[in-house]
Amino acid sequence: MVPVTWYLLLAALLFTIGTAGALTRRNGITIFLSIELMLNSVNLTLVAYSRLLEDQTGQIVVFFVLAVAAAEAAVGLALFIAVYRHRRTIDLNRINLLRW
Amino acid sequence: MIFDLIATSAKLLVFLGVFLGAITPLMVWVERRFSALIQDRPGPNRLGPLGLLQPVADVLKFMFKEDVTPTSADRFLYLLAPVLAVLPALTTFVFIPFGPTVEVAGRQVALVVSGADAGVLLLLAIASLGVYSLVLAGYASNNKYTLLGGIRASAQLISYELAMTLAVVAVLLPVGSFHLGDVVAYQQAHAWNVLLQPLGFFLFLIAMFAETNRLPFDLPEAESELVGGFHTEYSAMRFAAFFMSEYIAMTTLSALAATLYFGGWDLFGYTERIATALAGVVGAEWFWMGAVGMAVLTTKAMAFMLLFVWVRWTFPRFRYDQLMRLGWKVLLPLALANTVLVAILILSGVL
Amino acid sequence: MTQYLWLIPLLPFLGVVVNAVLGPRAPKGLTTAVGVGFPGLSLVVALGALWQYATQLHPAAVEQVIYTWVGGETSIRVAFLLDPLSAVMLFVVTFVGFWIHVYSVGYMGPEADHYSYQRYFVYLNLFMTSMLLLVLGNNFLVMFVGWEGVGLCSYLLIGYYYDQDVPAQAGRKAFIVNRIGDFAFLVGMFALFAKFGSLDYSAVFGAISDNPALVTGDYAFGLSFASFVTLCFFIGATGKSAQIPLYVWLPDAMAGPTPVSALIHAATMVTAGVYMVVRTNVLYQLAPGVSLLVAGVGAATALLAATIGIAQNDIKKVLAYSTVSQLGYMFLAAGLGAYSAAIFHLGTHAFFKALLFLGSGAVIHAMSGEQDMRSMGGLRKWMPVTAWTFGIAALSISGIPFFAGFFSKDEILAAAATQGHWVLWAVGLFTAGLTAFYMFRAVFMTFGGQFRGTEEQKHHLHEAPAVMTLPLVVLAVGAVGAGWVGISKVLTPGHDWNWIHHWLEPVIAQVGGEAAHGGEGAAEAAHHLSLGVEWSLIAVAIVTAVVGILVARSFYGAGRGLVAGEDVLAGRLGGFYRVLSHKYWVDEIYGKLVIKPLAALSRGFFKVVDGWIIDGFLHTAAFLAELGGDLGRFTTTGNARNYVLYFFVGIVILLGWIVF
Amino acid sequence: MLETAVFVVFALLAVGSALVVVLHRNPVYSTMSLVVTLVAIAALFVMLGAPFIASLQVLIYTGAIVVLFLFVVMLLNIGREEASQRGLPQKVAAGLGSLALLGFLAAAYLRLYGGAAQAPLSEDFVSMRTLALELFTDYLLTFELVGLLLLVAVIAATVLAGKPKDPPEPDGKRPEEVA
Repeated sequence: MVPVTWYLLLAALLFTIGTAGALTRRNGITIFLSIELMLNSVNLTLVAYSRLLEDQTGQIVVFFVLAVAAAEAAVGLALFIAVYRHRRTIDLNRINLLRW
Repeated sequence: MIFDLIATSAKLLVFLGVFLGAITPLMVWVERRFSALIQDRPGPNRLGPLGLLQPVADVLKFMFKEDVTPTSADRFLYLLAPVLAVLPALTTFVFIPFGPTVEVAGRQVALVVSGADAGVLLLLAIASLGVYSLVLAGYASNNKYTLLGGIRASAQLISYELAMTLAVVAVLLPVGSFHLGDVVAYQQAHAWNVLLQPLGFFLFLIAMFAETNRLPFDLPEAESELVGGFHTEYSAMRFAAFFMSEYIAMTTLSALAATLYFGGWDLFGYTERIATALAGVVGAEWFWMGAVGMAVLTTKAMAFMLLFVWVRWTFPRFRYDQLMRLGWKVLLPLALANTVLVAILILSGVL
Repeated sequence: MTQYLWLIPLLPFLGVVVNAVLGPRAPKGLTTAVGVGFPGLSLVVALGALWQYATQLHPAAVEQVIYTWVGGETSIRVAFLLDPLSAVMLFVVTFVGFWIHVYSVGYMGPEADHYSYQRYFVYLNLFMTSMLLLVLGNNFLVMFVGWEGVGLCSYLLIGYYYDQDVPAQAGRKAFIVNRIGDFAFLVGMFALFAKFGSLDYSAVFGAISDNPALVTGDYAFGLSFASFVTLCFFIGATGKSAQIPLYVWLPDAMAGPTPVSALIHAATMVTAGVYMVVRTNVLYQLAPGVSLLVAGVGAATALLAATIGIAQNDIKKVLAYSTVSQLGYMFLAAGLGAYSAAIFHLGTHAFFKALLFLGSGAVIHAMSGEQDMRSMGGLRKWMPVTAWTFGIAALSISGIPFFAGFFSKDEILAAAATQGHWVLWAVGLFTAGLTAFYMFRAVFMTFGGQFRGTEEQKHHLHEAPAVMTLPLVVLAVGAVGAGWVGISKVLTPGHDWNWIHHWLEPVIAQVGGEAAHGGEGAAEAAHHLSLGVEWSLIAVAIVTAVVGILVARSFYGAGRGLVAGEDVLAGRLGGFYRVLSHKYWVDEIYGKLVIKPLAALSRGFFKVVDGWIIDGFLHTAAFLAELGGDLGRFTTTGNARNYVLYFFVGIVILLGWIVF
Repeated sequence: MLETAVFVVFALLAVGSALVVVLHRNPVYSTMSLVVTLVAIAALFVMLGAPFIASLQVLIYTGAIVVLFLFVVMLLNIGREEASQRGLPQKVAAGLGSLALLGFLAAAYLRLYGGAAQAPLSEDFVSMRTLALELFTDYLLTFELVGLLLLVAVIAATVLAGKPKDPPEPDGKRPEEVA
């Protein structure tokens, strides 16, 4: 019987990895992937909690997270395509017009 | 524990044996002969009776061909792709039942490899993984044709997955379970779903063709446009892997179609009777149950295979935009409408 | 029809809306139809309601709640009240108002371009709405809304020719002067609300009548509550009704179009103060001191304005000061507790003063804008209707028997005399004489003698169109007949035909033994004076008036060879004439004593408080923000990852804070 | 015992592939290893008694979303991300922050559920029926809203990625010169 805490810790680890990636990488897609990773670790946490609390609400929330993630992916990737059309790059260091 | 292990592996072996060992090679042969028939030519008829041994020759040929890997290819992914192609194809059929729950040595054994709660759902999920092999193959070969093929494949498979899944959902709605066994039982109790949901079946059929990249949807490997599509660069066993996985996928989907819409292993209740009758002559009942059920199932599947071949050699290929339009603007709305319709029928007590 | 009471103010407002929406592009005829039609409808409804109300055997006040403004136990409701008092006001306002609207069509028609024409009617209808709210409201707040509404319209219409300097200035003056009064009014209202938790007339007055002691107790500044409130209200009244010390705006208000002067600054709005005092008579009866003050101020104003009036050459100015002085009369009456007399005079005055103004308007029209009487004369030949009606009005205001003014003025003087306020009586009498004098000075200068204007003015002279003369005639009838509703007992021994008096009795109920006087009291007292004395007083009044007229005739009568641009009076009165013609330099004195210091003070505030303190704060804040921005902008590298990093670090810190 | 082993395997798989996702310079590899992570997590879901979520995870995430990523990666044909020393402080700060985050979370979890023993999986908890019932009764509105959100997202995506009326002439400059 694996204690739920392990799952939680694993999720935390994955989340950390995801954050690190999102913060350090420059390739837009990779950053996006890292964000997905974070989302999934959150899902894992939620499911773990629903297991811990014997309450399926957590799973339902995950369900919604999946849907939202789908929407987010669609729009985000569309954005990348649009950006790429104009700038011929999705390197975040080069997409830096938003400044003084 | 041990018994379950044995039982499961036994069922697995049966499936692998029947599907890999028998049907797939047979299909290759059928495809060639049938196409020949349609095109009014003899087809392979030298090797063995009616050229039945032709598949063996093919396999041998594949084995001894040179295995080429393009220098500019992304080696790891290049090698990975075929494996990914075979895996889902081989795993999906574990959810398809080939007989009722029987009693073996005083234990209840369901004649389905995996009794997972999420049966069909998992099946679809794993099947959806099949796309990666094509995409990766297309990308790893580092060749514009393969890349185009890969891109097309990804777009096409995703698009038609929707229609297919929705059709399946429509089937599952009245059944109220993800177990294909329950689907079969439901059809036993009522009638074949092809009669209950003709539209759903039609959608599933079309989606099936698209999911297996068969004509008229074989754009990922449209030889006239992309040479060989995503597997242009592949040769020898790697190519065979793609080749096989395509046929296995076809078989699995055919079996799935048969199970969803044509009563699966059931034959208007005759399956059990025949089995008991045979058991009366020789052997255990559970054995015959499995055997007859499998026979019925494979027969139905084979019918679909023939349909596959027939369609392939009958219809021209779609244009890519036509494909997309069909998928998104025709099939998807129809599938949704179908689902809603079924739901309404259920609520109104018709189904 | 009483159930349609709410329609009466609503209809003119519809006129406002429709005309405002139609805009200046609408055909002139349509604008006229709307602008005059809706007040007309309102008049019809009003007459219907009045008829039904008056013909009841025992008229019970009609109250009509439109909607609840402030809920709760201290509820303030927008509700209308039709009782004898508001009935009289309602009649005057709608009737005179309507005819002045009609007159306006002829008066404004030619001169105004269409935009200002439409604007004019929008304003005028809006005024009707506000005025009707004022008189029909069943509580002080609704009255105040109307009060402010008429103030606004007055401002808008005085400054109607906003492209000229004088009218604009006059408008501002009127508005600002009125603010002072309104402020006092508000204070009074708050005091009432604080004490009674309601502003409904019925509630407040009911409570007081039940227990007069409630308000007679000491309240503030050594005044009883009644005195305090009434004082506040009276100050408000002095603002609206142009009494000393706040009368200065009314003469300037003549800068507006003449019909406006007739309607707002003679007939209706300026009488609002009187109406208010009478409305709150219950309180005034319990505040004898203030009442006396009111009477005094009224008398003083009457005298002062009359004296100024005799030295004015601008026909409208004459009428303006006459208005002020007549208002003084009304306050004199109200102060003496002869509330019915005050309202009576208000009614008659509305007729003959409106008539006078409209007549002067016709004259000014004929003179193509000329307002100086010294260059008029002999107009009788060209515009007989105007001349006759003007003359009737003049006779009426002078108090010649059988004309309306006679009866109402007589009531007031009688009230003064019967209460032994002989000083006030004398002042009133003298003023009456002056009134007669300056009115007929105007009549003779304008209509009598030879024409003193330029040739081409003479060439243009013409009688006003029917649309203007008709109202003149109608009002003339009123100027004669309006008096017959209140014939004093004294004149008809053994009979009591003083209809208005009895009509108003329910409103002017007696309160508290201590308030001995009051309309009823006046009548009672009248019997204590012997009939002979009464008659002789009346005779004296008549004689005074006649004398005034004769004097005027001796100065300005036909064949006195008046010369354009000169006033024979100037020679006779010498220095005093200058004093009068400069209106005792009141405006200048105010300018020195009030306006200058105020302006200086505000300039100081502007410089110190606004310029240094407030702006200082603002600039500092702005500077800090700018500084922060200058520093902070270096964090916006434009690289999204950096932003995310800030965000992330913040989260981590928060989390750490939560965990530990 | 067996369960623990399975957990460890999948956990390692997940972490390892997650690291690849973050570290690999080739977006295709990152994407693929994300697939692995997702599948591993799905397996963990099953172990946690959420088969439905697990299959959804595979079906939606790996089957659709990540494929979309791969699709875009190929469409834009993004090459390997070249190494650079720019933004080193960013990297350092990010690393430290992440470690701090991990530390905090770990501390919190251990403190809260250190010795928390959970009940064995109940049939009712695992069953999809109860889940579905809850989803379509208590959370029906949310469900509908999510549907709406997806619709909006689809429209947005088509608008954004759709071909502009007059495609902006791609300036001949190389990315280095841009900006």
